[in-house]
Amino acid sequence: MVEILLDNVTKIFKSGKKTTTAVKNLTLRVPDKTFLGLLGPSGCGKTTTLRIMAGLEKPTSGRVYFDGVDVTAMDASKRNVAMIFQFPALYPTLSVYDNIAIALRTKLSPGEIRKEVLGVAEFIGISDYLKTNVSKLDVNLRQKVAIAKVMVRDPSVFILDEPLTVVEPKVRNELRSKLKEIQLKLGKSMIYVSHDQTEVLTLADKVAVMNNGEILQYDTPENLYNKPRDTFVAWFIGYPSMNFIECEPIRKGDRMYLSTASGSMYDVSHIPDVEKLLEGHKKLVLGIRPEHIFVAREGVKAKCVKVERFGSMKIFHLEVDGTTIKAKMQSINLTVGDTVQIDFHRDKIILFDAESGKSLF
Amino acid sequence: MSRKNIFPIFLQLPINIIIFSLVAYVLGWLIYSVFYTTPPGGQTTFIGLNNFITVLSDARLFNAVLRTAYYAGLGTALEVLLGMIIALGIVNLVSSNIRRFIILIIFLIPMGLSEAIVSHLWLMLLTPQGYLNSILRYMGLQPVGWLTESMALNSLILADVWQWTSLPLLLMYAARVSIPQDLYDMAKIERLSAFTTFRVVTWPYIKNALIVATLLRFIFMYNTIDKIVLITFGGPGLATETIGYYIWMQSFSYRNISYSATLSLLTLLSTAVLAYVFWKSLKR
Amino acid sequence: MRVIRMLGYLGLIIYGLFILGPLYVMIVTSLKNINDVFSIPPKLLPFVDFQPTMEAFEFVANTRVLYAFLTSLGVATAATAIAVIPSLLAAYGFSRYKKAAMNDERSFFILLTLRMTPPFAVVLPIFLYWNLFKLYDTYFALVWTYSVFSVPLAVWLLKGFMDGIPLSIEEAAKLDGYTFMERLRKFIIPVLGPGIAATIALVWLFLWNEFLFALKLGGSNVITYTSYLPQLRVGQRIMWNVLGAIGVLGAIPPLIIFLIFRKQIIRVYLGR
Amino acid sequence: MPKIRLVNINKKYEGLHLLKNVNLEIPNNTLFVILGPPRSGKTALGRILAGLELPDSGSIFFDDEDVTYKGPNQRNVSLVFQDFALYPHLTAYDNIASSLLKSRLTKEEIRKRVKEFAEYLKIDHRLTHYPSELSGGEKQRVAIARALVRGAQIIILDEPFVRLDYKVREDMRAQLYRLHRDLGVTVIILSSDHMDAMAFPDNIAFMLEGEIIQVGNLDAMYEQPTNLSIAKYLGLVEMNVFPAKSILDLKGTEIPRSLSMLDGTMLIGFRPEHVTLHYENTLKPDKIILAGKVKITEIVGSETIVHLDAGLLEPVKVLISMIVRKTPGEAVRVAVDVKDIYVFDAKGKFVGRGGDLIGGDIAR
Repeated sequence: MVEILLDNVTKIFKSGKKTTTAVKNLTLRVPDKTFLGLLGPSGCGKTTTLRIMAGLEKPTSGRVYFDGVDVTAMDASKRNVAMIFQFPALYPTLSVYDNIAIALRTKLSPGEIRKEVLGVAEFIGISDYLKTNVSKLDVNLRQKVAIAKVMVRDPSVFILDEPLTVVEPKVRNELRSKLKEIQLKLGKSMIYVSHDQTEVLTLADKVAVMNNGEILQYDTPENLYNKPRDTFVAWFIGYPSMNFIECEPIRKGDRMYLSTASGSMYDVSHIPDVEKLLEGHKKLVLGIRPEHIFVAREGVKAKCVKVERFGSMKIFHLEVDGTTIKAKMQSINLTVGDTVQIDFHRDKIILFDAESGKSLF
Repeated sequence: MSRKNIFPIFLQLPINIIIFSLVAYVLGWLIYSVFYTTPPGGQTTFIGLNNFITVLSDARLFNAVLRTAYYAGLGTALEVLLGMIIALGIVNLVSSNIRRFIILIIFLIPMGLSEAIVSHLWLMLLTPQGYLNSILRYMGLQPVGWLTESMALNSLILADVWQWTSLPLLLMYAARVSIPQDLYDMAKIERLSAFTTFRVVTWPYIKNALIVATLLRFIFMYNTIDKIVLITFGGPGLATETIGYYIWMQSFSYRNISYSATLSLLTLLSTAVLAYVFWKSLKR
Repeated sequence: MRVIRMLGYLGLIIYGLFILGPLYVMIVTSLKNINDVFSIPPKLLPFVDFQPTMEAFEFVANTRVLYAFLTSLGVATAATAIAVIPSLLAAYGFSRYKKAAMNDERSFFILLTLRMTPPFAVVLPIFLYWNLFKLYDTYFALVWTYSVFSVPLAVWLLKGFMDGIPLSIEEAAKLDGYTFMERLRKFIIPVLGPGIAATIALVWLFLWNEFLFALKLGGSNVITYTSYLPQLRVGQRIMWNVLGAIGVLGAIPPLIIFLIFRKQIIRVYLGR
Repeated sequence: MPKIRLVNINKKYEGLHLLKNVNLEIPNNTLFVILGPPRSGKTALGRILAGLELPDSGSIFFDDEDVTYKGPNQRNVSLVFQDFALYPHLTAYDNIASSLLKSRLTKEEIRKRVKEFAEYLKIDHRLTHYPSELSGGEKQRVAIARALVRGAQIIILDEPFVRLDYKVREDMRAQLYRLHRDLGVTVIILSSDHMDAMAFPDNIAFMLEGEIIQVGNLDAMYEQPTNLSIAKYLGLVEMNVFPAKSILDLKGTEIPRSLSMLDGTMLIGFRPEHVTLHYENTLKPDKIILAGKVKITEIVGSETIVHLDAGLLEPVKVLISMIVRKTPGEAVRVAVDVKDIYVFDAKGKFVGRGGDLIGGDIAR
């Protein structure tokens, strides 16, 4: 069981003259037994960070500690990690059984190995493929074998690099719950990299949202959802993504309002000492999640332009002050063309500074 | 036959015209000459299967076959093994791409040279008063009869190994480099021993290249007689006479047109079989 | 572990010497006067053991050897030119129409056997063929024979490169309204560009190095640098330095081609 | 914009019966999603529609003109490939303009038209770059611009979002919708992702093993799926399906009378979003009450998925539209309204909904 610490790690790749900085002085502490999600768009350095943790990549600068021991120079083979790659890394000529058992050859007796492998295969649901050669399996089964390979080991940490991206949508849900079960059952820390937030938010206890080689916010899924640090994290977390409305603070009597370019006003006096909070920011961005918008008797006029619906879940695209925002409302029947008054759950409004994009808390 | 499937045939017409303009005559002539012979000034006569009877009783041919098997077999084995060791050596020992590229270029030069140049190059080295012997004498060692009856064939193999180890080397290097890095990362993480890593990761990928290299080299050593024609002329005596050289002599020195045609046809058939084996291994 | 690495490096160095040694000897010989060639102790260091002279290269420049080099250049280039376009069309057929008649795997295999034909088995019939047409010892005979023998290699290489281009790019061009010829000219050849260049280079190199056909199909009129070599061994005094010079000059094109097309050459053998 | 009619399309390839007697009508100027698991024949259908391949039998009509044997250009159809198929040796500009070079337009007219589409698809700032320098989203937009610039009335996109980042997909779906609305172009999306069906719910055809098994809007497929595979395919979380017998024999559950007379071999399915947490005091006549222990809970944005071990073959999945903390092992009772359930026969054919059951239409 291990606590991982990345201390001011930087990784610069040089190819010919061009140098790219994949990771910029990143510090990250992963307490033991946590399920950490590394989330971010393609090319934000999350995979490089993962590979540095696993010891497959040496950082250009900065240190890596396992339980306080400096392992920066330690080779991956000595760090006792288990890893799943984006494309299943299986030994092509071996059967499923041998692929799973190979890592145990030196540690357990054949009898014990057999018990372990059969148990894991049963759990993942590939028992009847144990004898077949891995190159005959489709990519979904191959990834299941890769997961079995990882489970059967007793590593100090599991490292998963976008394991579900190549798998079919239907199998993805099945494997997502299986991974969650594995983490709970084995109680080991798990580092999970993905650009798909549904996977990361359901599995992870703590999530680090990355962009351009830096960690923008490192927090629990709830905090990322409710208290995003800047507009990027707010946009990146949650489906459909948060709506952003540009506005300016205006005082009217003792009430504090936010007015948009086209003049609609949102009362924000409910925010504690909102006065102090807003001064110094000329331009603001009002962020509101689609699920925190509701139809009110009087509020802001909105015209419905599109409806996405999925059984009970409906997403309405509403035109408000010239910009289109999305609202996820449950038992409302709007059709394209209707106009309606909408309002926001006051306590769910998040304000951002327009220039820096940082949120005001 | 809708427009769709005629069109591809048009694609193949040009090369077929070029090829059959020559190959048609060659095959026709070979088959004809096996059964008909025209002694100088004499009358063309049908000789049925005489040639095949001669083939079975031709001791010199039999020795030539043995020599070819030895020459092509040993040569291919050395080249493929040496090629593999060097290829794996380059990949494991040299990490920077620039240094690898320089080493590869140097190691591949011999493959680019003409058989004629390499033959004369090795003639300079192997000839009795050549460089090799003068270096040996300079170091006070006994000079070696490189081109004497007992050593000539081995010297030719040495020359061929010098020139053609680079092909298996290239094939193995390309196969080794194509292995996804994830597999080696996984092997490292699962703490597999160097031998197991080789067995389950490296070997499956380069095994194919090894087979292809072996077949490719064996066929080409079997087919190529340039070194024999230029360095040892099949000598001394018959010490370095392979099947090819024997046919070469029958065709141009002894002028046994009909018999040389028979041998040529048999060689073509055996090459086709070897090529089929090569093709099958390629497709797997 | 360190010892194994050291041994490994030693092995590579020894192999390097094994390759470079003979090449060095050839270059040194080409710079020697005929008498300096063989001597005990061996003269291997220019300026130290012997005064390098351009004697051999001058000999090459002033005699038929130069003519032989130009013939080699002309014949190889002409034959490659004849073979490339038809091979491109055939390679396209083998790559894109794997199921169609004459384009399927079996026909490709037949082409492969042509590439594996031993020259010694066919040189006599070809010799007689050209005699039939009174074309013995003519450029046309050698060029045409070379193009026949370079087609299999060209098609094999081009098919390898063409398989690398995703079919969807071509279909996108079809959707954009381009006819087959336009697709070939505007999309396949430009994208295939380096592949075609490498194929032309490798096929040309294969013909530049050819010996047996040149020896037997050429005579007094048509002579390539490879078929000229035996003439330097007439009588007792073998002109070793000229042999060295021809070897050095003959080795320049392969070196250049390997330098330029190293990526493609590795890719070609990757597929196999 | 032509109305597309596919009549009895059949296609075999290397022994595989790719398309089995496909009949489909795509009204003009619609955004149509052909949904189905991978390898269900969608791509083959798309290629035949685009004219890249000919069907073994059957015919294609645009309005009433038979275009089966017409090439892609006479059909004015364009296909955007899954790998975008951009010409690697041409810049983004030349890629888009490539289809116009064949037309009679002058250079200036081409430049204007390419600029116009590039700006519309927000890609005009990357026109001088080569495909290798573009991101997934940008490549997609160049590919779409190339398909539209020559005035194609029908644009087919093969798995358009598979290669894009999760967040880029959301934005690209909005782009596609805007494109269809503003340009009035018929857009056909071949997709295996149910999120695409959700984003474009009005016209969907579901394909399974080379056959179209249902056509309609998403609500119809959601409420009345013709077979089990559609029911399981649609839905944020897969539908719970159990043999009726296993539910009826369950101890500790209250089975409403209307359900008990159901034929045992049938299958009962109910969607996780129709399952509610049940508290003692809300007794309802027509509700299946299941008791079990929590196995795991997953929090997705503002929703929670609870996996409940209720003594059935597989855990029962419950979707709650707020964040709920349930610790593993906690005893929970859940309820499913009978009118929400789906009933399928043993072979997976849809028999009816809970409502029909109560009405007595589904007999033993």
